[in-house]
Amino acid sequence: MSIQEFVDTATDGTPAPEGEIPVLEFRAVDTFYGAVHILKNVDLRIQPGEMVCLLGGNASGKTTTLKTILGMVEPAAGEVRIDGEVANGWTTADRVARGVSMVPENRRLFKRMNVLENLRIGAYLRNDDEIDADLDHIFEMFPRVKERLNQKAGTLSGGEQQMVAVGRALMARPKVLLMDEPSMGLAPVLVQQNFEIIAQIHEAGTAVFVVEQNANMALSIADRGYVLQTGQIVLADDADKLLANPQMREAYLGEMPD
Amino acid sequence: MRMLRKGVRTAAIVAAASLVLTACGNGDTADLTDDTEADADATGDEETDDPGDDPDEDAAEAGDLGSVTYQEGEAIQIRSLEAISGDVAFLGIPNQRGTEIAIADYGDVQGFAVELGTPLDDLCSADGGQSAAQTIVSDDTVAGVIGTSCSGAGVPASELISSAGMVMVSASNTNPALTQTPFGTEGENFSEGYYRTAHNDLYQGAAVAEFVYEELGLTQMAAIHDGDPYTDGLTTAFQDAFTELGGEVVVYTAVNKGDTDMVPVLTEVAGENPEGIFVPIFPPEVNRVAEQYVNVEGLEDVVMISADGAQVEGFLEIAEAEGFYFSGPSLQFEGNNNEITDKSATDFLEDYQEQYGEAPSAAFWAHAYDATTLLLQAIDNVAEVGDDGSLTIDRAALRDELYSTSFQGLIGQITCDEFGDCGAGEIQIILHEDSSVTDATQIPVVYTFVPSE
Amino acid sequence: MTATDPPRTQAPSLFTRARRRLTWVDSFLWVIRVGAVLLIAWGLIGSIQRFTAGLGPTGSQWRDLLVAAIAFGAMYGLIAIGYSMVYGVLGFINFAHGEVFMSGAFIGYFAATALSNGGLWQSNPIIAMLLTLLVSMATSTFMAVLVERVAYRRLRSSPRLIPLITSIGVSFFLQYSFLGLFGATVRTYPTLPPFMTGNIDILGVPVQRSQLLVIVVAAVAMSGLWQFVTRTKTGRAMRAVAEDKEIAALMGINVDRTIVTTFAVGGAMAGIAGMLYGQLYGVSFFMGFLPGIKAFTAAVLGGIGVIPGAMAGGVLLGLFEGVGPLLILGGLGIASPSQLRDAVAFSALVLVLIFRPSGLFGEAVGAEDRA
Amino acid sequence: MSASTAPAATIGTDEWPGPLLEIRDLKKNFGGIQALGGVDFTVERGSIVSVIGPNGAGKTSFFNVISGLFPPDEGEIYFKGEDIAGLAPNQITDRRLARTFQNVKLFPNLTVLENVMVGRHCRTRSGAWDAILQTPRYRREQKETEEYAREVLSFFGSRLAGYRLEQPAFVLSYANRRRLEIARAMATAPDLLLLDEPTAGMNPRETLELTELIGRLRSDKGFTVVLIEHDMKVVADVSDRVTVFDHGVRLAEGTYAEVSTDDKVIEAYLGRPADEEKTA
Amino acid sequence: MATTTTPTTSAATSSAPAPAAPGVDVARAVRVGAIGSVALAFVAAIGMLQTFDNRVVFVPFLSLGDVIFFAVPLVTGYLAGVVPPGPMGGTPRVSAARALLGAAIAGVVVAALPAVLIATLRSDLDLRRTFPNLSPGLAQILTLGQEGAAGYLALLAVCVGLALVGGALLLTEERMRRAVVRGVEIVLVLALIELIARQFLGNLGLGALHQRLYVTNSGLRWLPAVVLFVLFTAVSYVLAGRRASARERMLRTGPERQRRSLIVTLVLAAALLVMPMLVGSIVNELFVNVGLFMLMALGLNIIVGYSGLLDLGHVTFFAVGAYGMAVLTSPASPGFAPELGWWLALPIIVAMAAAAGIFVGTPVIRLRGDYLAIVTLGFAAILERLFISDWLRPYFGGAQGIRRIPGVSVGATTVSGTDPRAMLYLTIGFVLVAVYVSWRLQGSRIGRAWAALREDETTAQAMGVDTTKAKLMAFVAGAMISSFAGALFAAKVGSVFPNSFELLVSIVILVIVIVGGMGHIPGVLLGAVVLIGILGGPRLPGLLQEFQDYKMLIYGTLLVYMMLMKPEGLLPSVRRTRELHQEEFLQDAWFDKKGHFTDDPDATGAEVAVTEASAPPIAGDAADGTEPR
Repeated sequence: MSIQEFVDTATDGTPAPEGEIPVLEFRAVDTFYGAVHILKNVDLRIQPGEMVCLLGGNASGKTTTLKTILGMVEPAAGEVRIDGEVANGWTTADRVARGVSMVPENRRLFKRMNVLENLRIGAYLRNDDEIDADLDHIFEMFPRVKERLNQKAGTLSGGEQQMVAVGRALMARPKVLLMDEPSMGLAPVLVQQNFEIIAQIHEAGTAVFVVEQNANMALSIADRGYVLQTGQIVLADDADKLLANPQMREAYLGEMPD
Repeated sequence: MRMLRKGVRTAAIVAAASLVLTACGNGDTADLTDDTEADADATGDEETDDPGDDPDEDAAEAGDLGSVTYQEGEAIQIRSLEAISGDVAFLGIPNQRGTEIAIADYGDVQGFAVELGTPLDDLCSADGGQSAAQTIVSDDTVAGVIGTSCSGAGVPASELISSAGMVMVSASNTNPALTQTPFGTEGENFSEGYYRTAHNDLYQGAAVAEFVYEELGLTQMAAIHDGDPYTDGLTTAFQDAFTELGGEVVVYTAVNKGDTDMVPVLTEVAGENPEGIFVPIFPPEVNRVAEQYVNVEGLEDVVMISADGAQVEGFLEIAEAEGFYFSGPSLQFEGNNNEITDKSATDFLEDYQEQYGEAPSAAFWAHAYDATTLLLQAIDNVAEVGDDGSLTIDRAALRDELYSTSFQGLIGQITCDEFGDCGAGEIQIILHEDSSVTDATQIPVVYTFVPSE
Repeated sequence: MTATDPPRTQAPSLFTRARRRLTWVDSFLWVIRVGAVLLIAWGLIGSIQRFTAGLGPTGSQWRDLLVAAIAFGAMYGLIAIGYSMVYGVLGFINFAHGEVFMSGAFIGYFAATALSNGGLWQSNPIIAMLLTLLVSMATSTFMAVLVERVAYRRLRSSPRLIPLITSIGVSFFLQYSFLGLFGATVRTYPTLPPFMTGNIDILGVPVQRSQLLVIVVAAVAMSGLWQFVTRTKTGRAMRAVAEDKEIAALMGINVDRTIVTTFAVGGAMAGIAGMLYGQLYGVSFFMGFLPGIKAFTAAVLGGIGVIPGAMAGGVLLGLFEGVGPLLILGGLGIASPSQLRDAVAFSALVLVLIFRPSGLFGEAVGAEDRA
Repeated sequence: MSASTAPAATIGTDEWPGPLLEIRDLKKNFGGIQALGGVDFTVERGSIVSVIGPNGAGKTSFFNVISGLFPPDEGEIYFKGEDIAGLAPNQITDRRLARTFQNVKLFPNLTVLENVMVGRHCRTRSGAWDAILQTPRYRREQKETEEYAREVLSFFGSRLAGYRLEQPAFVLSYANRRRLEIARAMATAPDLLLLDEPTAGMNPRETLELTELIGRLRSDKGFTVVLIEHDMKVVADVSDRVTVFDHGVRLAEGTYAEVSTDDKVIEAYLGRPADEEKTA
Repeated sequence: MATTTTPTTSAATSSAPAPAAPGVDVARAVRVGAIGSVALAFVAAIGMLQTFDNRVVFVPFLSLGDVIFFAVPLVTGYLAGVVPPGPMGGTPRVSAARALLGAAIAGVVVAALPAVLIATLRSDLDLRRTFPNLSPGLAQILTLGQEGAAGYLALLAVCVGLALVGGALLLTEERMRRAVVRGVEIVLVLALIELIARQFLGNLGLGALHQRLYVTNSGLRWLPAVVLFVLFTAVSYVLAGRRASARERMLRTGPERQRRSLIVTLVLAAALLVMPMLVGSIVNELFVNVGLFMLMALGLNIIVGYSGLLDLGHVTFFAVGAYGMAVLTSPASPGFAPELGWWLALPIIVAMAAAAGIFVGTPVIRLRGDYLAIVTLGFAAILERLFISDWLRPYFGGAQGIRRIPGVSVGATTVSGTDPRAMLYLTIGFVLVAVYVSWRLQGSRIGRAWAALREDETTAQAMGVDTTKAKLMAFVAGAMISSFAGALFAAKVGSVFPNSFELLVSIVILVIVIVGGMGHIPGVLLGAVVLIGILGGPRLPGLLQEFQDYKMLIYGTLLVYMMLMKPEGLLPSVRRTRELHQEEFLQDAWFDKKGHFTDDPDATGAEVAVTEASAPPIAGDAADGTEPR
């Protein structure tokens, strides 16, 4: 299958369930760094409660996609829609307020703050009374976090840091949670734990958008997947179909065609 | 190399010739008739081979320094070289303005206008003075220079200007090295053609010492300078003279320019229980000393003596300055008239206020005024109008004339001695008792010191 | 471990280990450390001897000196906060902060003069001084924010030398603009009202009221700031931005606005210091230069980026340069010790950094991180 | 050092008969938190050893202490029989022990060639005067350095060749950066190479390529390699021995087959038996 | 911004088409006008217009004050119509309506604040206690001498008229515009340097030409000024077409570049040899000062530019050189006066400077960047205080400095400041030595170690670079080169005073290095020429002595402008350009790659690198050695 064929299948990939507004949507998005064209006519859609993964190698445009979602990069063309509204021109804060939240690669906690402060800052834009209730909810989900509340985040172990990072993102009460490379540089046991957490969040009804290089793991728990290559969506399908796709297996699952 | 130099010299001669020719054509140019001056650079090369500038050389004979000629319609060029930027601008700017007013008052010299050109900045430093002086000596149309403000800049500047055959008159260099030592010999930085209307530090140091020891009867003194060569020289001179008289300087210490917290240094002083403090430093540091010394235990009743640097409105107007003595050249200019321009000090100050919107920020404006009239008068005396209507000033003659000029100026009698000290040398001590009197000339004199010959 | 014990050398003694790590650089530093301690001790002994012999300042004179030094240091501390906060957030030395301080003092002077001419300064000094303080704070805040907007915002991602040089440029520009606009004269605030002058007894110790004012105002400002940074949401946002701008933005924090707030708060502190300083020592276009450098030194001394460190560094620096010259250098018998106050201040800085390379309150290496 | 059981003359040389690297009871705390709690570790010349363990188990600290970035609090590190604990990193590199970093640390604004030439620093000796006076030694070394750098880079085939040599390092792709970092470490002509997560962030194909390259490091260049790795496929493919770390101590050691079936290892690190992982 | 979707295959190189010329941007015109208005009022209020009103530059009608006054509306008018470049670059053409109408609006706005100023000056309000430069004469200048309402009209006419000229300039071709600006610049400078031109032309035997062009002790005659302007504009216009863009030159390598640089070197060498003969003593003096700062800047360049150690106290080494020379050679040195010859003393003071480098360098070795900066600054402050102190007066003369320092004996003659030409030859000699040493060191093993150190200290050390030694080497080399400057300075001035070694000197040296082009020898040299030669040093006048009062103001403005617009400096090194323009460079790399390499589909690196350029990744895992030691 040629790249163009990939593209063709991608554009009319999975139709949206009728009547539901996607929490996050890209419509023909193009982005540039200077004169370099990074994302090329990208369409994406994440429905409420859905778990979608975006796969791609280095320099395929994954990070740019995330930055475009968060408003750190403005698309030169096309629309980014959050919860049905056109979000072009919104600040990152606006987007977080509308329900986009991210767990960054490598966790990146505020190491000089304690765990509680890290969690609270996740709810920075919220002014409601339910913050404490949500904190309790996080403690329920990660009992070990509660034990470490007054510890500086930098002193936690890798697994604990991951929990705090997810908790911090959840404190914003996101409609869609973005996960940037949740398996990058992590021990197998942590990767596993991570994906369990993701699945848990997904089951709780939050839409999750996982950006991954590790296609196996991501596809095993996702509903749908997109494959990005040099800035273009070359494949878009249900997760199990992607897993079965021979080109996919060759290019992204590390299986050599011999 | 020799070929090159020869080429340059040829070029210079051609240039001189063409200058003369053009001059005849339109009568609009400066002309240098003396061949040694045809090319300042070429001659400079030879004349300045010995930068040590042997000070023992006898006064130059007329004619061997060249001359400067102005064509009809041209202006006589003199230059101002003062500290007009940076932290010492308060000293240099009144000097420059004094010069400007003097030029305006003096009017034409034998029908020729006098032009000051772009005021140059000595930057109150040796390197700045040297570079600026280099600009002056490069312009062979310059007849004389008023400057510098700072003695440090004066050292290299006087050397350069002297070796270029020009003259300079300073209004506020007081360092002895520039003119003479206490023993009546040449100072180590003496140069021919350097004059000053300012007093010599040594006199002032001696004056304060005498006043303190003999009039006030104090024997235990403290001295504070601020790292400026001027104040440092003055306190040293004071210390020497005071010790000689039999007193003792129990603390000799210093602050830095820019210091605001004077409690540490005053505590240091208080620790030695002096009866008086000689603090000849400038504003704003002297303001801080005045404000803070009363609060330092043990200094409530000391006698405070400052010097000319502090005799400015900004200091005199503060309440804490009351009770200060000030030493300095006589500033009782009231009634003094510059006999050449027939201008009184009062008129001068009015003019100054009118023109520049403020009172002079330092005490040497009158010195600058007199320095300028001194120079212009000397030029007037030696300049000769030629047949073609041009004006020629012989540089050597100008030097000699300056050594022998004498007149009544704003600061008193101006008479230059063989080392270039032209000022009166009279030092007065005044007592400031009323902070509403901010004009130093109105403050009563309590002591007058006349250097004995 | 492998089955057959391989041949190996004997474990070196602790001493050998220590000596190996000890390069000649360390030796050099140790010489400096020991030398400095010896010199200081010698100076102290000299001073004590002089004191017991009844020479030099009396006990009460020493005490007054100490109080004055603390008051002066408190002002350094207030200025240092601005350096420290900006460094914490943007990672560069904002050289123009001294001029932010100067502008507050300067415009405060005009306000005070106007109030004095209007009579309020005399009739109701407390309100007049508060108004002046507000003007100073507002000016410095405005200046700090303006400078950030015009000069620094576009340099966020530049290597840190670039904003540093920019700040030097801004510093020159502000200094000489003030010179051009307002002239070189040193201007003096209207005199303090009578109840602010003279001494007051604190626990039996007479303290100058003006110095007490400085110390109290600094303490209040400092604790207010501390509450602000640790307790409020904005304060938390500032710390988050200081640590990681990208992630802070992900939390919904408006990074630009937070940085502006940081500059504003630093500016306000400098404004307070400016008004106090101007009131006591007068104002001039050049007044920001030296206090600026000293305050920066104080910030480094305390551990740059750490707010309480800035205040402590300021007070310490005030003490070093206020008391140090007379106490140590005087004791060593060095001529004109007061002239060397800056040398003492900077030597203290060098020594502190030789002993503690990250400043007094700076984070020790590795304390936050573990593998 | 007098009481050694081996001839003293061989200490620190290639003749040293014992293990290349031997570590005993290594301890390191950071601000009261224990990063290494008494590690014993031995590497024989010519072997490839993998260090695995959960994040925060102390693997990187272990490398940092060995390579001298931090001095150990306690314990001994013998490299070719010589105790190198407490030496500065450059002294350790001098003794032919080189490393790469977990989050690639190149000199981004230097060209690819220059990056590698920096690696030759410790193998050359000419000083400032040589450079100023252009002594023959200087010129010879200058030439050698460049040639050596090119040779090292040629080890990576076409990846870091041709026009790439003159490109600044920051334009390289992620995989190429990792390659360049290895090349730079190779340029120091080490006996022992420490690779910290050499395949992190690489795609499967690149990982495969690098796995093969690590093998060639031993077979072609004769390096002994210790690597930290999370990719169990790489670990299984290249390592002679595997050491598992957890909480700053050694949890297990052995061949991959041995440790991957160890219950403690599965619990702390793998999460499930290794063969399951492969098919997941 | 225009939007297009581009064909996917060649997408990487596509750029957006130029947008259509936009209409009159009133908001921009008003905004730019307001800035211009503030600028004009500011320039007036700080006294620039009045100070320069006496300085006639174009005889008989234009003073320097007028030029500055007129420049503001002119530039404002020009900027009012400019269309800001879109995110993809490219400056679109501007319609005549936009340019002229915008300019007119801006011109009116510019006049606003000055008009208020005039009104205030004419009123009875006494502002001079607050603003000393607001004198009655200022109103005269702003109103062009007109009384009453005519004054305001005159101001308006000037502002609008000149703004329109500026706007019209916008409509011309860019190459032409640049040429015109260049022409104006050159003529203006020529008008300001009458005395220098007099000397120079005199030396060339062209005194008559001087008479034709200039009025002695004044400025250019107006007719020659016009002729020269046309001439220089034409020349710049022609040359502009031939000059390869800076970018191309930067990227060009290989023999062509080498040949070019050889030619440039030869021409420069010839110029260096002949120039001091011709230019006259003022320029010679100027260049001696420039040379001294070149030496200091070359020294600092090794420390900051090559090794990345932020040294804010570089004046230390200059001071050691100067005081060392003073003590060793002057008979008037108070404590110790061996009265050595200059050449004999030179190696001693170079060794002393090296020792000072080690002394300053050692304590800061373990400190991180900015701590290092403040400590070096502290050392400089300590040294300055020690030199001025009463304590060390028996050795260094305290406030009185050390005088009577003899010059440099060269053969039978003695070279000192009184002979700037000889001094210049001597200085050039030392600068050449310093340049050679810097150049050789940069490409050497130690140079590579410095580069590595600058990039990443920890990694450099892990790669076997002895960072302690490398840092000390940098300090020592920098100190030694700078001590030449001190030695020459002492001999030139003949005396040393502590205030020549103030902190500002350090800052100015740093500024030279950065404005010139950090890590790049020609850049550093150019930086010294521009800053010291044209503007002047901390206590030294420059070419434009007229601007002495405003020197620091101009310095500050220039610095901010440079850092915002051209942070890599005037003549940057390739490496520094890469560093500061990673994004642009990546685009090149991308293009480069297209032609060369197709094997590796995802090895572009562009995304990764761009991401890093905009936000360097924070060290991911803990304790991996990213922390300073």
